[in-house]
Amino acid sequence: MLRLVVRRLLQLIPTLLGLSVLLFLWLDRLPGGPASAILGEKATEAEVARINRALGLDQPVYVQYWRFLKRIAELDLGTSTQTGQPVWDEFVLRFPATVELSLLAILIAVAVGVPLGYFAARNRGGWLDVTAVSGSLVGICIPVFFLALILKGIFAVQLGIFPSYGRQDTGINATDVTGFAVLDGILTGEFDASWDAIMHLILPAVALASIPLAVIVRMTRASVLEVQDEDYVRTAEAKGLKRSVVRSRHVLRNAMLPVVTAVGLLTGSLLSGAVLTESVFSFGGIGSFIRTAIDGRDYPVLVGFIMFIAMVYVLINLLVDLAYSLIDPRVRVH
Amino acid sequence: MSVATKTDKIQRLAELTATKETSTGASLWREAFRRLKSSKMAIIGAVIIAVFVVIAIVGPYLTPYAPTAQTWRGEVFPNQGKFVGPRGENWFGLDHLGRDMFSRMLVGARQTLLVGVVSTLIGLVAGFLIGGLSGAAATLGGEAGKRVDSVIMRFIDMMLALPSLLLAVSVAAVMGQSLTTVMIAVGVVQVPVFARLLRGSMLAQGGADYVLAAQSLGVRKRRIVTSQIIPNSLSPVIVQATLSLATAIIEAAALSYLGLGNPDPAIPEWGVMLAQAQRFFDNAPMMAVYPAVGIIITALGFTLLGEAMREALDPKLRG
Amino acid sequence: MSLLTVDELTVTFGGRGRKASRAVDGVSFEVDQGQVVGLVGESGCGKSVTSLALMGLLPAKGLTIGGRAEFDGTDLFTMSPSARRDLRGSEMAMIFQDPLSSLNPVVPIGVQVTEILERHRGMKGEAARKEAAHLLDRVGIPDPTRRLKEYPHQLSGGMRQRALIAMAVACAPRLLIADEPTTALDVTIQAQILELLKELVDQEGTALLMITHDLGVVAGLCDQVNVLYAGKVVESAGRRELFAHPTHPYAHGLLGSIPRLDAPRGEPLNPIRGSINDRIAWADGCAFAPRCDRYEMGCLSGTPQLGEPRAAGHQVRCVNPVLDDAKAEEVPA
Amino acid sequence: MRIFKTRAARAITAAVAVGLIATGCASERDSDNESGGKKDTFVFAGAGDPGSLDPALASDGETFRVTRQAFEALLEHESGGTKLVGGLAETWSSNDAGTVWTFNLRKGVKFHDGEEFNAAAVCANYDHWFNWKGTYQSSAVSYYWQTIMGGFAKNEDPETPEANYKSCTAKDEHTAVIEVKQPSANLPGGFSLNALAIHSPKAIKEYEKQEATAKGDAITYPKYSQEAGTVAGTGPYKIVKWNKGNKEVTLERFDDYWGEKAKIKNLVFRTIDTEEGRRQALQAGDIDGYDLVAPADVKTLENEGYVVPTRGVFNLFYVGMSQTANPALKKKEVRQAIAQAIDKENLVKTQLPEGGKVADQFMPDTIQGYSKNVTQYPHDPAKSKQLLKKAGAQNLTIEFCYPTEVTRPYMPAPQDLFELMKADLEEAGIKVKPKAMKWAPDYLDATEAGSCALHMLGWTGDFNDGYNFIGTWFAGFDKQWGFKDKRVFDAVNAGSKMGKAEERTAAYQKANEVIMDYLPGVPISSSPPAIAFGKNVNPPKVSPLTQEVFAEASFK
Repeated sequence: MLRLVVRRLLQLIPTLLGLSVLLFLWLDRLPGGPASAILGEKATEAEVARINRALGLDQPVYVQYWRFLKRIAELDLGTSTQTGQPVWDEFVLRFPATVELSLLAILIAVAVGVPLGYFAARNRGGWLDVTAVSGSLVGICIPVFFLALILKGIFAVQLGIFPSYGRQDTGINATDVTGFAVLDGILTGEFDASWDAIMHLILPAVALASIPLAVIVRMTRASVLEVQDEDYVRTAEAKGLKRSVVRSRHVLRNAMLPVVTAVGLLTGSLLSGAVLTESVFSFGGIGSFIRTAIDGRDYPVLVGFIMFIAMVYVLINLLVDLAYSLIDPRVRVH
Repeated sequence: MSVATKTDKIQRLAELTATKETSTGASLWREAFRRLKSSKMAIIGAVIIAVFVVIAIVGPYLTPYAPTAQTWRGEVFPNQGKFVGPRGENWFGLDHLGRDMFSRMLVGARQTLLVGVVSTLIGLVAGFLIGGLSGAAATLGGEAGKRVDSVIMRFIDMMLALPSLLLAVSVAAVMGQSLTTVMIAVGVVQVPVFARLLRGSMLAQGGADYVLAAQSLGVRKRRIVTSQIIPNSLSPVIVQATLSLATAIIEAAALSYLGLGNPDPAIPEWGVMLAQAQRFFDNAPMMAVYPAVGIIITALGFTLLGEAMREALDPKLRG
Repeated sequence: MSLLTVDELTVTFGGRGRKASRAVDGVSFEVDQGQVVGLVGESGCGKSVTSLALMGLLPAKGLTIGGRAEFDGTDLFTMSPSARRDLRGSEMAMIFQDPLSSLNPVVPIGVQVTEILERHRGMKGEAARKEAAHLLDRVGIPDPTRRLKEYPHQLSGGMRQRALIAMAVACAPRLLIADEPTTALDVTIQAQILELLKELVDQEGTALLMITHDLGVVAGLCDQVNVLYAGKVVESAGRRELFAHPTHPYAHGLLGSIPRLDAPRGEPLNPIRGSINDRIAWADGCAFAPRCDRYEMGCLSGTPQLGEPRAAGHQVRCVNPVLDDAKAEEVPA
Repeated sequence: MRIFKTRAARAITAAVAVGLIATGCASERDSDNESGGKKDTFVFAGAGDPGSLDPALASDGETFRVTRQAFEALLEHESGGTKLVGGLAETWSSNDAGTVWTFNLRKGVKFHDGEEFNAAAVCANYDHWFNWKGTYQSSAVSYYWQTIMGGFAKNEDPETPEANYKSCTAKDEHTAVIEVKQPSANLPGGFSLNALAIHSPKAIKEYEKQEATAKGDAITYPKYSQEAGTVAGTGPYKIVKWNKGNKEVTLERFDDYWGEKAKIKNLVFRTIDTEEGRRQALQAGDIDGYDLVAPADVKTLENEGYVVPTRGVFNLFYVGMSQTANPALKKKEVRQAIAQAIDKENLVKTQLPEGGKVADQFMPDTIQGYSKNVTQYPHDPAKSKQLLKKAGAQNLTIEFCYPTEVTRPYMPAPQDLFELMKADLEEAGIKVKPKAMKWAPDYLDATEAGSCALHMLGWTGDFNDGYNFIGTWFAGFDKQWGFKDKRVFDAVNAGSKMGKAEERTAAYQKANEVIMDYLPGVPISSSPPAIAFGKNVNPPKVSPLTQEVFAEASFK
C-alpha cells in the first residue's frame, strides 16, 4: 500500500518535469516571447530589454529553465496580470469552490448513474434500459454550456427554484473558515449558509455531471451485464442466497471495479467542464477565474493552472488507485 | 450385406447429416458487420450521419440565399429585441443581422463537418504514430523498448491531465485565433486517447499466440508489427475515431462559446452560431435552438454508430 | 421411493430470433438416498444442462423446460422461486467445475462460507465463523481460521475446490450435484477430492449426482451410471454391469477408447470417429449413427427406444446393440 | 434570510426538511440583514471584479463604481448631470491663469475611520500621490494622476510625463490651495475624478508603509487595496468586506456621513461576467440592478416591469484608422471612401440602444465644444467607389480588428457592429480581412500600437470638457492613428492651455472642424448606455458619466 503511494508520487515527478518543459517552451514560443506577452505589442525596445532583464531572459536557456523550475517548486506561479495577486493565492482562494462543485457533480453522477446502469442491465432491453442508454447517449452529445444555460433558464429564471448565479446569497453573511462554503456552514452551525451554498451548487453541479453521469451509466450497465453471468454469481445462486445478497455482494461489488477507475479518469474532463459551467453561473471558482484569464490572456495564471491541474489530476488518480486496491484484493498483492 | 444397400444407406446418412448447419468460422469483421446491420443503434446513427454528410456536401449549392448576405438587415432590430421568425421566404427566419438562417444552417453543416473530420484526423494520425511507436516498442523492443514505451506513456498521461480547453487556449495563444487553430486544438485533445487505445490493444495483441508463433518462426519484427499486430489492433481505434467525431464537434462548439472559435463570424459554423445566439435567447430562442439541435443530433449520430460498432466488436457488451 | 426422480426432462434454448436448440431431450433417471449416480458423456451431450436445470440455475431467457423432476415428492419445476431458493444450498447443493471462476474474487473465503450458514442455518457472527472454520477443516483445509480471511486467488486450485465443497456441504444437503468437480485439477489432487466426496457421502448418507466425462471417476465412485448422448440417455446400468458389458456402441466405444494396461503391446487404441457435432436428429433415427460402426438401415427409422436386450435393469437405446463381448475388442479401425 | 426562506418554500420537497432546520438556525441572524421584513440589502451586478479598493490605483469603471460610493473628491458632478458642483470643497476658485486653485472645504466631515476631514488631509493625499515611487509610477497604476497632474516629484522612467503638480498648502483648517505649473484643460474637472478622491490621512500613513511590487510579469497591488479594513474615505457607504471567492464587495451605510444618509443599509456589488447572466439574475430576483444592459434586453425588461433608465449621451464610438498599419490610408480619398461606405444610420437604428445618435465629429453633442458646422460624410457607396478609383485603390484590401468577449457602454455587441460595417465596406468594393482579438490586453495593445489598420474603439467622458475627448486622441502624434498633422495638433492644443472655459469651448469647436476636415478616422455614434433596476427599486439618478450614487437608491 505505502509502496504504491510512494511509487505513484515518484511517477508524479517526471510527469511534472516534462510538463514544465512543455510550458517553458510554450511561454517562449508566445508571439514575441514572454516580454511582449506581458507588455503587449506596444512595448518599446527599451521596455522589452528591461523586462527581459527582469525575467533573466538575457541568460542562456538552461539557466532560465532552471529558474522557472525553482519558482514552480517554491509554488511561486507568478502574479496574475489581471488581479495583480500571486497566482497561487488566487488558486487557494478559489479552489474550494471548484472542489465542492466537482465533488457534488461526481456524487450526482455516481449516485444516479450506478443504480440506473445497474437496473438497466438487470432488465436489459426493457423500457428502463432503453431510456437509460439513449438518455446517456444524448447526455454526452449536449454541449455542457448549452445544457447549463437551459437549466438556468428553466429552474432559476422561470421557476425560481434555484439561484441563477454565484456561490452564496448576499443575504447570508456566512463566516469563512475553510473556504468550503458548505463545510463552513456546518462547522459554524450556520446551517442556513450551508443550505444556501448547496442550493447554489445544485444547478451547476447537475450541468457538470451530465457527461460523467452518461459515462458511468453506460459503464455500470456494461460491467454488470458482464459480471451477471460469471460463475461465482451462479455459485451464489446455487447457495440459495437472498437476491439482495447476490446482487450487492456478488454482482455489484465486482461490477464496480471498472467504474471506480472511470471516475478517476473523468476528473480531467470535469475540470474542463467547470470552466464552462462556472462561467455560465458566474460561480466564483477556479473555472470562471480561468475563463477570465483566457479572455484576458493572463498567461501566468494559465501556466500556473496547467501545472496545478496536472498535480491535482495525478493525485486524484493516485487516490483512485488506492481505492481500487481496497476493493480489489488481487491488486493489493502484486 | 449387398453393395446396393450399403451405398444407399451411406447416401441416406449423408443427406441426413447434411441437413444440419455447420458452424462457419466467419472473420471478426464479417461477424461484426453482420451484427451491426441488425443493431437499431447502428442504423439510426448511420442514417443521421448519411443525411448530415449529404447536407454538408450538397447543402451549400442548395442555399436559397447567400449565407453571408445581410439581405434583410433593415427588418431585424436586435437593439429593440425585434427579430424575424420563420416565414415563407426564410424557412428558419432571420438571424440577428438579417441573414437567412436556413441558408446559414446548410452551409454551417459543411463547416461543422470540416472541423469535426479534420481535427479528428489530426488526433488520429498523431495518436496513431505515438501509440503505434510505444506499442511496438513495448511488445517487441525488449527491455529498452519497455523503457521507451513508459517514457512515451508518461508524456501521454501528462496530456490527458490537461483540460482540453486549456490545450486549445495554449494553441490559440501561439498560433493566433483561426479555424485552423480550432481544428488543431480539438485534434490535440484527441491525441492521447488514440495513442493509449492503440498501444493498449497492441500490447494485448503482442501477447497473442500467433505473434509468439511468428516470432519463433523468425519473422522480422517490423513485419510482425506492420502486417499482424497493427491490423489486428485497429478495430478499437476505428470505433474511437467515430466517437471522436462527436466530441470534436462539441468541443469546437465549446471553444466558440469561449470566443476562441472561427474569427470570421460571417462564415456560418454551428458552434459559432450557437455561441452568438445565446445573447438573444430570450427574444429569439430559435436562433440558438437550430444550431444546438444540429450539433446535438449530429454528435448523436456519430456516437450511436460508434457505440454500436463497439458493441459489435466487443463480445462482452453483446448477448 | 427415491429422493430425486427425473422423468422425460427436456431443455430447449433459443426462441427469440435464433432457431431453438434442444440440449436435453427426454432424460429420465432416479437418485436414491445415499446413492451415487453418474451422468456420463462427452461435453455437449447435455449433462451439465441437466444438472443446472435441476438446480434451477439456467438463465430464464428463451428457456423452456419440459418433463418432471421430483425432489422428495415435490416437483421442482412447479415450485415457487422462493421455495426453490430455500431448497438450494440447504437441501440440494452443487459443486462446480472451475473452482477459481466459481469463487467471488473480491470476497474473503470466510464470508463466502458464512453467508450460506447465515442464510440457511440462521447462524451469526462468531458462531458462523467457528462453524465455517470447522467446515474448512473438515474438507481438509489446513489452518482454516487463517484461510477464512484470505481471498480465492491466494488459495491453490485444490484448496479452492475444497472450499467450494465446504460451502456445498455446509447445510448437510440431502442431494449433492457435482459437475465435473475434478476436471480443472491435476491428477493427484483429483484423487484427493474424489476421496473427500466419497467419505462425505458415506458419512452423511448424502445422495450424489456425479456429472463427468471421465469413466475413471465413474468407476471409482458411482453405483448407477447413465450414459448420455446428444441429450438422451443411451445406456443406463449399475457400475459393474456397465463396465462388464457396455452394450450401446457408444458406451462400448467409450470404454474401448481408454488405454488399457492389460492390453497387448502395440495394439492400437480404437477411438470413436468424428465428434458430437456430426449427428442426426433423434427424430430421424439414432443420433450416434454417423459415428457408429454397427450402424445399419434400421438405425434411421425413427427414435430408437430404451430396451433391456442384455439384462433386467440394464437399459440400452440401440437397434443393433453389442451383445457378444468378444466383438468389443476387434472393432475395425 | 428572505431569499433563502422563499426559495426553501419553493424548493423540491426532499429539501424541505433541511430547509426547516436551516430557517430555525437562521432566525437569530435574521436581524442583521433584514428589519421587519423590509429589504435592507441592495445588490448590484457589474461585469467585472474591481481591481483595487483604492481608486487612486485604478482607471476602470468597475472599480470606480464601487469606490465612488465610499470616497469623495474635492469636486463632484451634480447628481445625474455633467455640471461641476462642490464635493468635499463647498466652493472653489482659481486665479486667471488657472494655475492656483483654492478650495473652501466642507466642515464637520468625518472619515470612515473617525479622522477629521480638513485641509491637511487634502494635502496629505495630493503629496502622497505626488511622491509616489517605484511601481506606483507605472502608468498602469497611476493612470489618472498622470493624465491630470503629469509626473511625480522624482520621475524614475523617462517615459513618464513632466510633473504639472507644484504644491498643496493648507492655508487654514478649512482652506486648501493646490498649485500647478501650467494651466490645463483637465482642471478643474480633474479634481472631480474619483481617482483623486480624498482618503483619511491615517489610512494614507498605512498605505505608505506598503509597496506595490512589479515582479517582471505583473504588478502586485499593495495588500491594503485588496481587502477591506485600511481604506477609509468620507462617502455615504464604507467598504466592509471584499469576498473575492464569491466575487462580491459589501458596503455598509456610514452613519456619520456629512450629507444625506444612504437610504439602504447594505450595498453589495457582485460580478456577473455575461450580459445574459446579469439579466437572468435580475429576472430571477437574485439582484436589484445591473449595468451594461444589452440593447436587446432593454425593451424586454421594460415590458416585464423593470426600471430601465437610459443615461444621457456622453460617449463616442468611432472607427479608428492607423496610417502606419496601412499606408493606403494616408490618402484622404481612401479615408473618406471608408467613411462614406459605412452606413451609420443603420448601425444606430438596429444595434445601438434607443436614443443613440449618429456622430459627425469626435465629440458627443452634449459637450461644450461640439460644432454644428463640421464637414459631413453621408453614407454613399457609389461615392466611395469613385473616391477609391480616384485614389487608385480600387481593389483595396484592409485589415479590420475587432474585440471579442466584451461590451462597452459606447459599443454593445462589437462583433455584430463589425459584421455590419464589414458588409458595408465590401459593398463599396473594399475587401476586409477580419482580425478577432481578446479585448484586454491583446486588442487594446494592438490598437494603441497602431498595428490595426481599422479598429473600433470609443470613449466615455470623465468630465464635461471637450479636451477630455479630442485631447485623448489628437493632441500629438499617436501610434494609434499614426499621422502627423500640425494643423490638427495645434487646433486641438489651442484650447487646452486656456484658463477660461468659454474661450476653450470656441477653440474646441474650431478644432472639431479641423479634425473632421482631415478625417483621421470615422466617428460613428454616441449612445446612451442603459442601466437596469428591479421592479421594487427607486433607482438613483442615472449619470451620463456613469457616476451613479447608490446612496440615493431605495426600495419601494
